[in-house]
Amino acid sequence: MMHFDMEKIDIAWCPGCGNFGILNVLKRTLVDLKIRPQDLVLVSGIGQAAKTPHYIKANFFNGLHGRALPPATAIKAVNPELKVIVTSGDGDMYGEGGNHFIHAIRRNPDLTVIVHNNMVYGLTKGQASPTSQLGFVTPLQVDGVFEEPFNPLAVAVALNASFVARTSIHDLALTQKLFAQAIQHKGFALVDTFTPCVSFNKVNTRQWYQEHTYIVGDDYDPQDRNEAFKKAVEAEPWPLGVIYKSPAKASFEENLPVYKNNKQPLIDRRVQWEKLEALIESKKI
Amino acid sequence: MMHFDMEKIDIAWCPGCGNFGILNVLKRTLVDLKIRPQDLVLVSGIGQAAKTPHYIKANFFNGLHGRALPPATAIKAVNPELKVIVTSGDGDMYGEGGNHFIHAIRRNPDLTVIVHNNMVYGLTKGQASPTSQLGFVTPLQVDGVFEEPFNPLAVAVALNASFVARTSIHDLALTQKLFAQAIQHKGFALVDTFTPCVSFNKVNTRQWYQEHTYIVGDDYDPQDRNEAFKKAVEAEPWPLGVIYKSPAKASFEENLPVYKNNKQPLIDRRVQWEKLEALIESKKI
Amino acid sequence: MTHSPEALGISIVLAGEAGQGIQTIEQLLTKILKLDGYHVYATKEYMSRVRGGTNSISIRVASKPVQAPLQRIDLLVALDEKVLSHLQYRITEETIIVGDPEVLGAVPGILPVPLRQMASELGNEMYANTIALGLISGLLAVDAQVMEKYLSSRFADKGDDVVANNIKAAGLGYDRSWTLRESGEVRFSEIRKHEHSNEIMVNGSEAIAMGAIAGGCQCITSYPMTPGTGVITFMAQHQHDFNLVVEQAEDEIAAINMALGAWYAGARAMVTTSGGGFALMTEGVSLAGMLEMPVVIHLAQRPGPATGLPTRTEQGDLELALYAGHGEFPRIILAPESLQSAFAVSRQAFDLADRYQVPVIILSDQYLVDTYYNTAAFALDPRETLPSIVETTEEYQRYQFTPDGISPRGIPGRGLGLVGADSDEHDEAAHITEDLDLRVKMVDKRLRKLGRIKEELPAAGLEGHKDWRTIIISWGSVNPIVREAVAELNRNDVAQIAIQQVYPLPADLHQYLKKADRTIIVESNATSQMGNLILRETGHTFQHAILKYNGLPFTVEELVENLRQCLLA
Amino acid sequence: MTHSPEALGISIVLAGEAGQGIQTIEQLLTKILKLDGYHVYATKEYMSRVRGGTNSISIRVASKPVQAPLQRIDLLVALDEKVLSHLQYRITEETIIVGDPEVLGAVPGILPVPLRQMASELGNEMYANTIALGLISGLLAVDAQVMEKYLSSRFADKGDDVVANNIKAAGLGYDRSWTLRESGEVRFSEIRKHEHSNEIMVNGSEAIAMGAIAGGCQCITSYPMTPGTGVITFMAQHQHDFNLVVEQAEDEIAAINMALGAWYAGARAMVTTSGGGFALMTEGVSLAGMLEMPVVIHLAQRPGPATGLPTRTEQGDLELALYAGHGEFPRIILAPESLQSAFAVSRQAFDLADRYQVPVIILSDQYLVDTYYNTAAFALDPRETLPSIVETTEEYQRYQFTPDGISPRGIPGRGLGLVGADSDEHDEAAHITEDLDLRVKMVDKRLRKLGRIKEELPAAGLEGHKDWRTIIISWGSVNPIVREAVAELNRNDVAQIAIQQVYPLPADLHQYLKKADRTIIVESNATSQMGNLILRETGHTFQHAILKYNGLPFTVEELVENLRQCLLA
Ligand SMILES: Cc1ncc(C[n+]2csc(CCOP(=O)(O)OP(=O)(O)O)c2C)c(N)n1
Ligand SMILES: Cc1ncc(C[n+]2csc(CCOP(=O)(O)OP(=O)(O)O)c2C)c(N)n1
Ligand code: SF4
Ligand code: SF4
Ligand SMILES: [Mg+2]
Ligand SMILES: [Mg+2]
Repeated sequence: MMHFDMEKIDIAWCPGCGNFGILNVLKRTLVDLKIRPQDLVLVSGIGQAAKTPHYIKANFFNGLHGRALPPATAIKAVNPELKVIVTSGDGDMYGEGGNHFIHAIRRNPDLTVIVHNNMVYGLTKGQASPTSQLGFVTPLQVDGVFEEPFNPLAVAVALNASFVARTSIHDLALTQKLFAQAIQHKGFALVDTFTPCVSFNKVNTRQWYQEHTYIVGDDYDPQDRNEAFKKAVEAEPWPLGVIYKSPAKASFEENLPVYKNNKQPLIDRRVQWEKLEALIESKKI
Repeated sequence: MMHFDMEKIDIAWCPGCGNFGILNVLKRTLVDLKIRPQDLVLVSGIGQAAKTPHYIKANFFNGLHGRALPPATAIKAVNPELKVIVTSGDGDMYGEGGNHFIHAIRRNPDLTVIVHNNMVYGLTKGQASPTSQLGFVTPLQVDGVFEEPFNPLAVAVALNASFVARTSIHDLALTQKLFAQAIQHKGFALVDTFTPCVSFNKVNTRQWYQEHTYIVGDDYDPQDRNEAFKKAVEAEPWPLGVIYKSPAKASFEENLPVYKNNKQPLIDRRVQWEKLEALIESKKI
Repeated sequence: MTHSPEALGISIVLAGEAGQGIQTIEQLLTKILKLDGYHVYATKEYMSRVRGGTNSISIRVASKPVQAPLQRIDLLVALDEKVLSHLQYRITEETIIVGDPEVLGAVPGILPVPLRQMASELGNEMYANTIALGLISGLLAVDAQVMEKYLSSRFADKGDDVVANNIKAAGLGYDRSWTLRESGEVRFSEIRKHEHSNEIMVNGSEAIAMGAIAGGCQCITSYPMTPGTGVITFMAQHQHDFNLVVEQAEDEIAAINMALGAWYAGARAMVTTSGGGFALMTEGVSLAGMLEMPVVIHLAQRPGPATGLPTRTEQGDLELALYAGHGEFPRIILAPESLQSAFAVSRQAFDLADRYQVPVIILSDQYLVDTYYNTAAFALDPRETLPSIVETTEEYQRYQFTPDGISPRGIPGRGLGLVGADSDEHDEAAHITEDLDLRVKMVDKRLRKLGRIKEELPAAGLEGHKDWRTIIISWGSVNPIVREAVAELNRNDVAQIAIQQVYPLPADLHQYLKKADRTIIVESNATSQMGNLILRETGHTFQHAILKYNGLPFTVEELVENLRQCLLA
Repeated sequence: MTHSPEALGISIVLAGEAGQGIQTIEQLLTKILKLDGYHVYATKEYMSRVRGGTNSISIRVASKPVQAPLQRIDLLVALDEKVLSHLQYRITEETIIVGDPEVLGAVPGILPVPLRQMASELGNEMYANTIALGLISGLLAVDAQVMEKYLSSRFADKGDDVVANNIKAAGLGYDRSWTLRESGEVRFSEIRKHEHSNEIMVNGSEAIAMGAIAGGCQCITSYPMTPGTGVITFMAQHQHDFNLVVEQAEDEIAAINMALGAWYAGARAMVTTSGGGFALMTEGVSLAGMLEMPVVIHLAQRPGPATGLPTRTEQGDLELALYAGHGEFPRIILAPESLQSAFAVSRQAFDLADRYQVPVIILSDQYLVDTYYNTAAFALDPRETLPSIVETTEEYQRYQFTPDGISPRGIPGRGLGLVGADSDEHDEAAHITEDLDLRVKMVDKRLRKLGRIKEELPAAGLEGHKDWRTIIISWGSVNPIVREAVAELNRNDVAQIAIQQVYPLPADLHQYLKKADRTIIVESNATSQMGNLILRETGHTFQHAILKYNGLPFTVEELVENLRQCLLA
């Protein structure tokens, strides 16, 4: 596990924050999967969760709030040999980044998308996130949230996402199992990860998650889309596990014409001077 | 019907465009529902469909591409006495405007949202829209669309939208019925409306829509969310009709504290000087 | 240097990790100091994290009103040892550092106060902060009764025990302070007390939010972004009293487009954000220009580019505010310098937006929104802020041509007319047009409003002795710091222009600059954006630019020093 | 006025509704004219709709290369009657209007050609356009063989019948032209023909797209927006040949963030858009500044604000391009004036972005992207455009401090090192920091690159006689129009500076301006944005500004007239 650890760093999270668990499980999974730090890119937006890439020794692209998926998609498209993992927050992914969430699922790039879902905006000190539950009181939502909470799993199923899972960081083993499956899955793999924000979410605590979740049974078939939808809209208790797997489909990169007959990453290709000359020539008439 | 007709105007649509049908049905519905032009606001983004408000004699807010829902939501919040109808394109609503689509549904403002879904970008001359079907060839998608088409109904069901319907402009009677229901529905009412773009979509023509759709039976119960999801993901033939109605819920405006004990639109309220004085006074310690 | 405690007051800094409770001490202390008749000023610098790191609050206690931070620390209350290196550059030989030796270890030159132990003796370590409070109060010769009275009322709803314990704890610290004072180890110069119980204490965010309410704001739609969030939070807290629609949008694009819809429908609306969020709003700013829709935007600056330093201060977004939005249309930009003007400018912004039907940007920064001091209660007279909305007739045309370019603004549902708003080029009835002559007329109409705005906005005015030869220019939150530094310089030949009306610039600016022998610009950014604007608007080039961009506000002493050097050059 | 057909060539305009087929005539006609040895130039103005309205294509045929539009129309082919009022202001007494009386009705002064009837006689109304084509070709004394040969090859894949019918139709029109010429009703001055079969004909979009490919562009991510779409469309069409990733993003925000991700991973990437889309990208531009990530942005301007006039031209987004993005960081802005420079600048943009690790904006406009003429085939030598990417070592630090601020750029997966990119303020290893001294060093590092850029970019240069006393400045697509107008003026005392390097401005600009007795700025906008930039950068104020903002490009004649007036003043 050593090689993903940073030397001396001052982690900016609060003691007890669920992000520590996600960080550790993720590093362990990466070691288990024998991924080289050099071949890995961690991508995030902005938020507490989005700081994760700073705490793992690998390549990283820590971009703008809400904008993790577009660069991640492009990185994968430019160099499909890289393993690209997005680790970001619920506000980042479903709030500011909602449009990219929808359309990245449609594109199906080979990304692992770990959403640290603490049902709150941590970094900006406690406003509601799209996944905050009804009645959740915050400094901005003084009478409690009344907007229908965003259900990422149901939306992902509606978009026919290729891999849709939910875990909760109170269950480290399940989390590691699902991270590993998601990373190994080809195509867009969402792991919505329940995690406590000890500073700003006093409702959805570690214990609350423990008490309000259950793991889907072995008999559950994530390949049935209608069943998956039913499962996805279940709440209290919330199902954990792989909720949906779409019928196999090509990833975004595989669909790109540029890789149809040639697997070389773009960086290894040069300008097609002869063809360009011919193209210019063709403009003489 | 007269009072929604414009005097002399030069409509910028192509002869044969489905938008004409939507325009006419909408005007007729408004007359039937006895809505006063002064009490109506039509809101749109940018695109061919989004020009609709210019062709109806009423108040209108023709804003930015993709941004019809935020002003529409605010108009309704500021003056709940107004009837607010959004008429815009599939690109506008599901592409550039995708994030607002999700979150407006969560808010549930009392809006009627008519999406002129021609499965293409008309105004910008024929690129794929989020609803373009697999294999659809365009000047930009030269090998055909390979991204999973956006299914607005399934997503709306996943978001527990309050009213979700689909119509096709080849069936004027159905369209008028659904427009009327949507306008009378309290809360966010989506009517995804299939409509041909005769200039840039040679696949999904009027006839194609006719041949590839059917009207859901009278026995279909739009109140069952799981059934609604099943219906929403059906394709070829595509179901038309009311696909989903959520359990009754308060609209955004109704949830706003400002209207809890007082129904006056904001415009009729003045600064609370005494309370402000008291607030300032309270800052003396 | 001439800065003496006598002249500048006493500079106290509370510092420690996020979550250690310095905010609690701060809140109690500044209130007690004010109640006791001191002039109090406080500002904070903090890291972009919820726990850990090092944050500090700088408090000035003075005989006269103060509105600027000092570099020097007279009394440092250090709640952890990282504080010392963090604040090294502000610590002088005279700085008295108070800390718990248990926490700080054996740091030379420290006045050890066993806060924890004393608290434990009281039965709860939580009281360490109250002990520190008492200690500082005592060192500053606060009237013990005032302190106790405040603590009683503050903790009243927590029960008698809590009150009693807090008073006891404070007393412990207070007593200790006397020992220190009497032993001669700590001695501050005397600060005069005044009766100013009529004054209020609010920070910049609160001043802006209250100004907005006074300006008739009925709706705020925003997406959280530090340091802009304070304004919407305050308004959320008071929404019931003031009939406010407060909505957290899904993103900044939604926020600004909602605000435009709200104005269209007849409400006064605003958004609050910071640079990155404002960048996302720029298409919406352009839409406001085209729709001629009023809108008020609070842009609280922080250091960029991109995410930058989220909790720090800078004046790096002036040019973005000036030119945001594609195409050409007028706008107004105001940068308040003080709590009074934060309130006044924010209030005025709504009237200006409404009157000229343009976007009005309130350009503040983290320093301004997080700073507070005692100041006169905001004046509410006159109370008129009626929106300039007309009842429409059947012939109503939203974009009717008028001599000054301002068309009467109707709203839907109020009158017999119909009200359009169109983001395309349009005719007077707001309908889309490709008539290119009409296009030119509409551009001219929109731009004509700027002429009117320029005529009606006030002159800048110059502060200084009539013999001035040097002009120092600054804008927004930097102004009071320059003002105090100039006062310290105490020279007849130096005058100040403190810009708060950023765009359009005050008309008289050029006339002063032309007459000056020497001109100096002071800004919290790296490229002198105001200097560039003034150059563009007047042709004037500054001889000296004093620029700071490490994320912290200027301090009085460093400005005095920098200005002296410029004046020598 | 001195403009004679002899000097300026013949000005032909094809006009009608969208969908009536003027584009077909245009495409065939300009090719035939070129093949026949004429210098041909064409530009279009069109409405934002797919059918109906009135669009027109202006073609110039001349003895020498031309790159600017004329106001005057010599020959107007009117496909519907709305055309006449639409183009009224360009029609002179000498204008010959050709049209089908069946369509136009009895318009006085028209040369009636019963196109439809003639076509019907051929068996298909569709041939009316080909007849018109033949007619114009004949009036211009095109070699009939050249015309027929081109038609044959063009319609070859449609079958022999189509070829034969088209040739027949063209012949009909051609014959009719001889009648007209012989009757003396139509007589154009003779235009010399040249051998220039080695020249190409492409429009601005195509030139930019090909330049990008030559610049090593491998990836274009964009959201459709007129007039920016042409570039991505061209690249989509040729993606298979050039190994391009072409992706239509869900919005402009995704587009720019994808492009940044693509550069990070090692590809050269670009986006293409117009003002509104660019406004949405501004947060991403700021991110590029912070990440020091190269990126190329094609911003094709159209009139704003907001949606404005989507299919028209303007230079109204210069200031937006200059100041887009919060915070402070360097950028490069280039505004090509011609097809040659569109190609060259676009190619160069990738090298500059890569070299300096800054965003490079190619600032074009609708006029430039939609205009074409015959021009020398783009030169491809030298062929080197290797990306300046280093193989990383274990010690690699992305933001290593260097004297010129440029850090060696590594990419993930290439070397033993790790590559970070961070939107927060960061240390050399790209990790988030709150070290405020480091902050200052990083700001300085980023801004230092601008110094280097200024040193390395070329001087502006001045075009004109050594006795010049007046300088006329313009930028981008306006330059060639000014150039022709200045040539028309034919005065020794007038010189021109044609800016294509918008930011940083060429270093020698100031030196010329200082020496001038009179300076004139010519821009396609209402507020003289380039004038403002030059004022800001050099302190120079122009005596005259010639501004046009009705959505159409300047014409040679109006510029001559405007310039004359300035020179008289
Ligand atoms: C454009 C923009 N808007 C707003 C912000 C402020 N901001 C930073 S993080 C954040 C939300 C964080 O919530 P989430 O993504 O759930 O992450 P968490 O901190 O809870 O892990 C916001 C609103 C920003 N940085 N940029
Ligand atoms: C910010 C921005 N991006 C892009 C555009 C260009 N644009 C105008 S309409 C449109 C798409 C129209 O498609 P749709 O919404 O489906 O409407 P339709 O024309 O098909 O009715 C686009 C991309 C724009 N106006 N603004
Ligand atoms: S604020 Fe919440 S999410 Fe952020 S570090 Fe603390 S506990 Fe974790
Ligand atoms: S382009 Fe398509 S959508 Fe637009 S008006 Fe024509 S037919 Fe209708
Ligand atoms: Mg969160
Ligand atoms: Mg469409």
